[in-house]
Amino acid sequence: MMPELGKYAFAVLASYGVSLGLLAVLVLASVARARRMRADLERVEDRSKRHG
Amino acid sequence: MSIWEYANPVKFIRTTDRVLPWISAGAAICLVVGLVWGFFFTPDDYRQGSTVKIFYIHVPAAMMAINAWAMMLVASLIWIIRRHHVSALAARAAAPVGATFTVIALATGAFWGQPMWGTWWAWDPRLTSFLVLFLFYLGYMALWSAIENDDTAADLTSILCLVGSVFAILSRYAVLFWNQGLHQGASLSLDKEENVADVFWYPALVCIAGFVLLFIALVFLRTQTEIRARRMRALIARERQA
Amino acid sequence: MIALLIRDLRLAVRAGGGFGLGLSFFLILTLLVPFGVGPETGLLSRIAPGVLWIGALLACLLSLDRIFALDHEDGSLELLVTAPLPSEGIVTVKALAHWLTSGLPLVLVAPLLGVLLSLPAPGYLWVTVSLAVGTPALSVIGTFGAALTVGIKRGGLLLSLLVLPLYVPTLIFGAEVARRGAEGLSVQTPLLLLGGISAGVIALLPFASAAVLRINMRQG
Amino acid sequence: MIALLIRDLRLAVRAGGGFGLGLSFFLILTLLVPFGVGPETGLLSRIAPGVLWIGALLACLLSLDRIFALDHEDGSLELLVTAPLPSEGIVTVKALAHWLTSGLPLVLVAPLLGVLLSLPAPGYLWVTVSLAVGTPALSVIGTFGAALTVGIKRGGLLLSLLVLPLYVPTLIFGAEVARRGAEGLSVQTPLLLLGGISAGVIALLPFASAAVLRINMRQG
Amino acid sequence: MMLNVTDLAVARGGIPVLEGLTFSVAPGTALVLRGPNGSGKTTLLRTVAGLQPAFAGTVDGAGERIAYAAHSDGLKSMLTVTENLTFWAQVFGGTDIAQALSDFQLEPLADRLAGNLSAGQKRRLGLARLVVTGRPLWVLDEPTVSLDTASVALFASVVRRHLGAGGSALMATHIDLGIPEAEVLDVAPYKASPRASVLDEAFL
Amino acid sequence: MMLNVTDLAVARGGIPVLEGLTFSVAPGTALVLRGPNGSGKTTLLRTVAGLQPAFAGTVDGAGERIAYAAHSDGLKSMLTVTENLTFWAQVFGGTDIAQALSDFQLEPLADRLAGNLSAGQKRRLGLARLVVTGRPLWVLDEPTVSLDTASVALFASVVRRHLGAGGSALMATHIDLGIPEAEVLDVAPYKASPRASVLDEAFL
Ligand code: HEM
Ligand SMILES: Nc1ncnc2c1ncn2[C@@H]1O[C@H](COP(=O)(O)OP(=O)(O)OP(=O)(O)O)[C@@H](O)[C@H]1O
Ligand SMILES: Nc1ncnc2c1ncn2[C@@H]1O[C@H](COP(=O)(O)OP(=O)(O)OP(=O)(O)O)[C@@H](O)[C@H]1O
Ligand SMILES: [Mg+2]
Ligand SMILES: [Mg+2]
Repeated sequence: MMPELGKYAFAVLASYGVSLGLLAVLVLASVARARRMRADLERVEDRSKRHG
Repeated sequence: MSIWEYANPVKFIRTTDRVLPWISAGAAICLVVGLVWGFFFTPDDYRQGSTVKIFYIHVPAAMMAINAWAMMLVASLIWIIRRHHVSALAARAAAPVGATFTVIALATGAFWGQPMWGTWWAWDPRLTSFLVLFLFYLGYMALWSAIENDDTAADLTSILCLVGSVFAILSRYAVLFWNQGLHQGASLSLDKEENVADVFWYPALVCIAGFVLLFIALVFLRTQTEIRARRMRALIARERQA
Repeated sequence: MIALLIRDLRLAVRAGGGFGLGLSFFLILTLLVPFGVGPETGLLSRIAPGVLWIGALLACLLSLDRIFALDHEDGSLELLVTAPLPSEGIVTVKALAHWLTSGLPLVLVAPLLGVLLSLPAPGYLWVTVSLAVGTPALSVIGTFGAALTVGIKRGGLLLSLLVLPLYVPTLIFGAEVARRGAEGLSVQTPLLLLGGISAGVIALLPFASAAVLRINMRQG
Repeated sequence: MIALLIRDLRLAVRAGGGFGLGLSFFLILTLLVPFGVGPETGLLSRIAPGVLWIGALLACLLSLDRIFALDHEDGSLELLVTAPLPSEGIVTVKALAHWLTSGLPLVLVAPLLGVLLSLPAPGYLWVTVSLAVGTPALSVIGTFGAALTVGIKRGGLLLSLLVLPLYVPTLIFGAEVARRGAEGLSVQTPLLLLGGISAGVIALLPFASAAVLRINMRQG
Repeated sequence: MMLNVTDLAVARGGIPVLEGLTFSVAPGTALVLRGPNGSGKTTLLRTVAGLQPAFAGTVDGAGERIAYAAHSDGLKSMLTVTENLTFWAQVFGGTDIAQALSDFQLEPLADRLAGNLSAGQKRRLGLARLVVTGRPLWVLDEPTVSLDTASVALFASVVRRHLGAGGSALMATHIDLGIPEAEVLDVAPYKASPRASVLDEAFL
Repeated sequence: MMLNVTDLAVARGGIPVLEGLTFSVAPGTALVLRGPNGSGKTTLLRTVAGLQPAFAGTVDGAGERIAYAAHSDGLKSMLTVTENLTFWAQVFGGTDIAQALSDFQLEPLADRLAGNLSAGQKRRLGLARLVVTGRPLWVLDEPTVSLDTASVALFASVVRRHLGAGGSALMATHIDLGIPEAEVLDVAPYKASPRASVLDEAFL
């Protein structure tokens, strides 16, 4: 399954690893913050509707 | 029906909500297909061996790192000229994405350079200007987060983006000049005619498409978040005032 | 005391608090060096340990004026010294907060920047070790300097001037450890001396800093 | 306008005004370099032009936050922008005052420090010339950065982060002139480019700085 | 020339704090703003002085006619009293600081560094700046903070002379300024009802 | 325990400004210092608070018993109202800030950044700090600057409660604090006659 990377295995795997890792962090952070903001906003909206 | 309608936050959120799933799915499919294809099903290059696989991440990331800044520049100009809030927030939302792409391009470049040039890093003009670009991203984001007033921050960062773009181009030429005739040899780049044969090029194209879509999806999502954050600040402020 | 530490850390990470800026400065300085001296790898790798040390020192230096000046400007330093905290405690906590927000990040990121300057392979370990041992001394000495200049508006540059000579021994031994390490030589002697300086400075200097702070607060 | 220039110069030379501090910083940095990289003359003389340029740049950088921050803190900046002075005039005078108090002294003293770093003989002229042509650009760009960060407390480090990337072209061409000059090569092209950058920056950037200053003053 | 404020709304941090303000200040008259802490007096004065944009409504006859004095005095502690005043005189095109010095009895302190003055002395110096600007419309934020009774009287007499010479003044204060002929405007009734700005509306 | 000040002389920049001061403040009482601008009230209070040495004479019963509030409020603009107060509470070993918040009606502002308060609101927060210190002797320099009438009354009632609980207060002011039962000391008669300091004598 795994392709033969030869003596460059580290370079290739590290590149893929680091890049995908960074992308994953970026995506997850964006999604998490979006979720949180959505929820927070809803809460605040509810509150402000009830009060005003 | 003008494009400026999307400058309305509500309209923007509604529209992007509708298209986001599609764009995200497209980004995911392109990235998976492109990377799997590139990683598992392409031959090694006769000169670079398996390192050519780094190409599929390195090039799209590098391209999008530059394009993200260009997009921020356009968005900043729109804010300065037409004062559409969504545009300023989109520029803000794009910065961390662009910065991450820059880091990815730098990191993959470094990993690639190790076997190819025998060094992680060389002061090659292209690499150097990328590092400078990264600094611009850092400064831009730092300025956004240092200023409280939203409109002031938008104004200042737009001007910074404008001035910064001019200086980024200047730096690019300065760096080219600086490292000319001093440091040859080590640099190596794939000669398109010869090496980027179709076997390498097709998966790369798919990956590029994936990165473009990913960028769009992330910017849409993050802009939505910024809009909501802004709205929340306005609501809380109004509550306090009452 | 803990309250003071927590407040300082919290202020540092708040927007505009300056956390991470020392780091960026370090990065930028490292980037500037090749622009100044030219891009030859051989030359760069020879000066790399020294550049990293000088860079860390300057990044530390630039954040010193935040230690007391902000508290002085808004009047809270006056209130702090009339509070039931010993001044020795105040200066120690301030130095610790400074190290946590400025020194520690530098130690962690230095090896990465070594890459940019083609630091020779054995150098990574020793640059990190020497910075880890040396930066606490920089923070403590810097706190002393900050206490000396606390009444002076925007005394940042004066502060640099006072502190730099005091930094010389730390710099010499620290850079020596890093340089020898990078060249694969024995680092034992300079490392011991560096450790000695750090230990001595941490044990004794806070008393001087506290005295200086009290004097500065006492004047009209 | 003249009144503002005179006031700023007078403030700079008063005790604690910071005149001469940039200079001392420059001196100390130059002194530290041999401690950091080791004392070999050959190595030092090779990196001398670059070190002098980087030192000048940092010394300039460190005094930037005085340009507007002091006036902002004591409230006189607010009064200045409501006074009958155009903001373009204010930022230009501020940049000029900064150059006269920070840039010019560096230009004059750089050859002296060259001695400490065993700068090769032809280098003296070209280090001086390149600094004379380049430091005005540093002051003008720095004023832009200072105007950007004027509302931010102790924004010194943020200021550095914003300004340093903008300094890259000036530094590259300036150091290139100095280095080529020191090696006896032709300096015409980089010198022309350096001059071009200085001229362009001086002609255009004050408008951006003025806009930024007005925006910063406008906020509540 | 009158200062005319029409249907003005002013905002702080994007949120309106006062709205529906309409008033005018004719030459020779003074208007005193009153209102509890946080009611928006400072915000209003900054808007009139042009330091921040109006949220809605208009301000006419301000601009270049205004001399503004804020909560802080804008003094250079490393310059002497004379040097501070001379600087502002030059910026505003005047030259004579003798009048200003004598108005606020600053002659004995003329060669003192501004940083070595007491709180009230600093304030007197800050007020003396108004005289050297030669501008007709004074916009003052709590001008008598830290002043003793004698200095407040001094201040009142200078304002009266200014009004007599056809000048006008708009002042916010919590304490009695000793200028009974000044009209008083309580800003409390103009508290803005919670609502969004035009700009923020899209976000609300 | 009483605050006893005996034959005190205080100096600014090496020059005595007040001398021959003798007074005491018993638990449950307040003393208000009055005097024209520049007469030396701030200098006296700083000396009593131990921030500068006495030029001559003695101050007894001060030291660790004092909570001092200066012209500036000592607030961190990047911390919220609650965070500011909590910090001081922890430093002084107390923990309860609820009382202080309600004393100065700061609850509605509790989560606001201190930097976003108006001048008077900042001052209220600065005064609330006194309550959380739990110290018996309050030394206050112009505490009611920028406060509106309602807030001055609030302040007066807090001081009264503090006195009622056996605390004491020493305050400098130019305006009426609304605490008629406080004794008043005019410092003007104690103006120091020009003379050299012991230290400077050798140079004269
Ligand atoms: C940290 C180091 C590096 C950085 C920052 C960097 C940056 C870039 C940039 C900006 C591009 C242009 C993308 C575009 O606009 O099309 C690029 C393309 C490319 N890079 Fe790198 N690079 C680095 C290291 C390397 C190394 C070590 C190699 C291979 C030995 C390499 C091979 C390539 C190739 C083959 C391309 C595509 C060229 C083309 O399409 O014309 N890069 N890189
Ligand atoms: N940056 C800010 N963001 C949000 N609200 C703010 C900001 N600055 C001030 N405020 C609020 O705006 C209101 C108006 O403040 P302003 O300073 O104009 O009041 P003021 O009438 O001058 O009060 P004072 O008499 O205490 O000086 C206050 O309630 C204050 O809390
Ligand atoms: N650093 C200094 N050097 C010399 N004299 C000074 C210095 N600082 C203040 N003074 C003078 O000392 C005197 C006392 O000042 P102080 O601040 O104690 O007065 P104060 O009674 O608090 O006045 P105010 O009511 O205006 O606050 C003043 O005349 C002042 O000019
Ligand atoms: Mg106010
Ligand atoms: Mg006083």
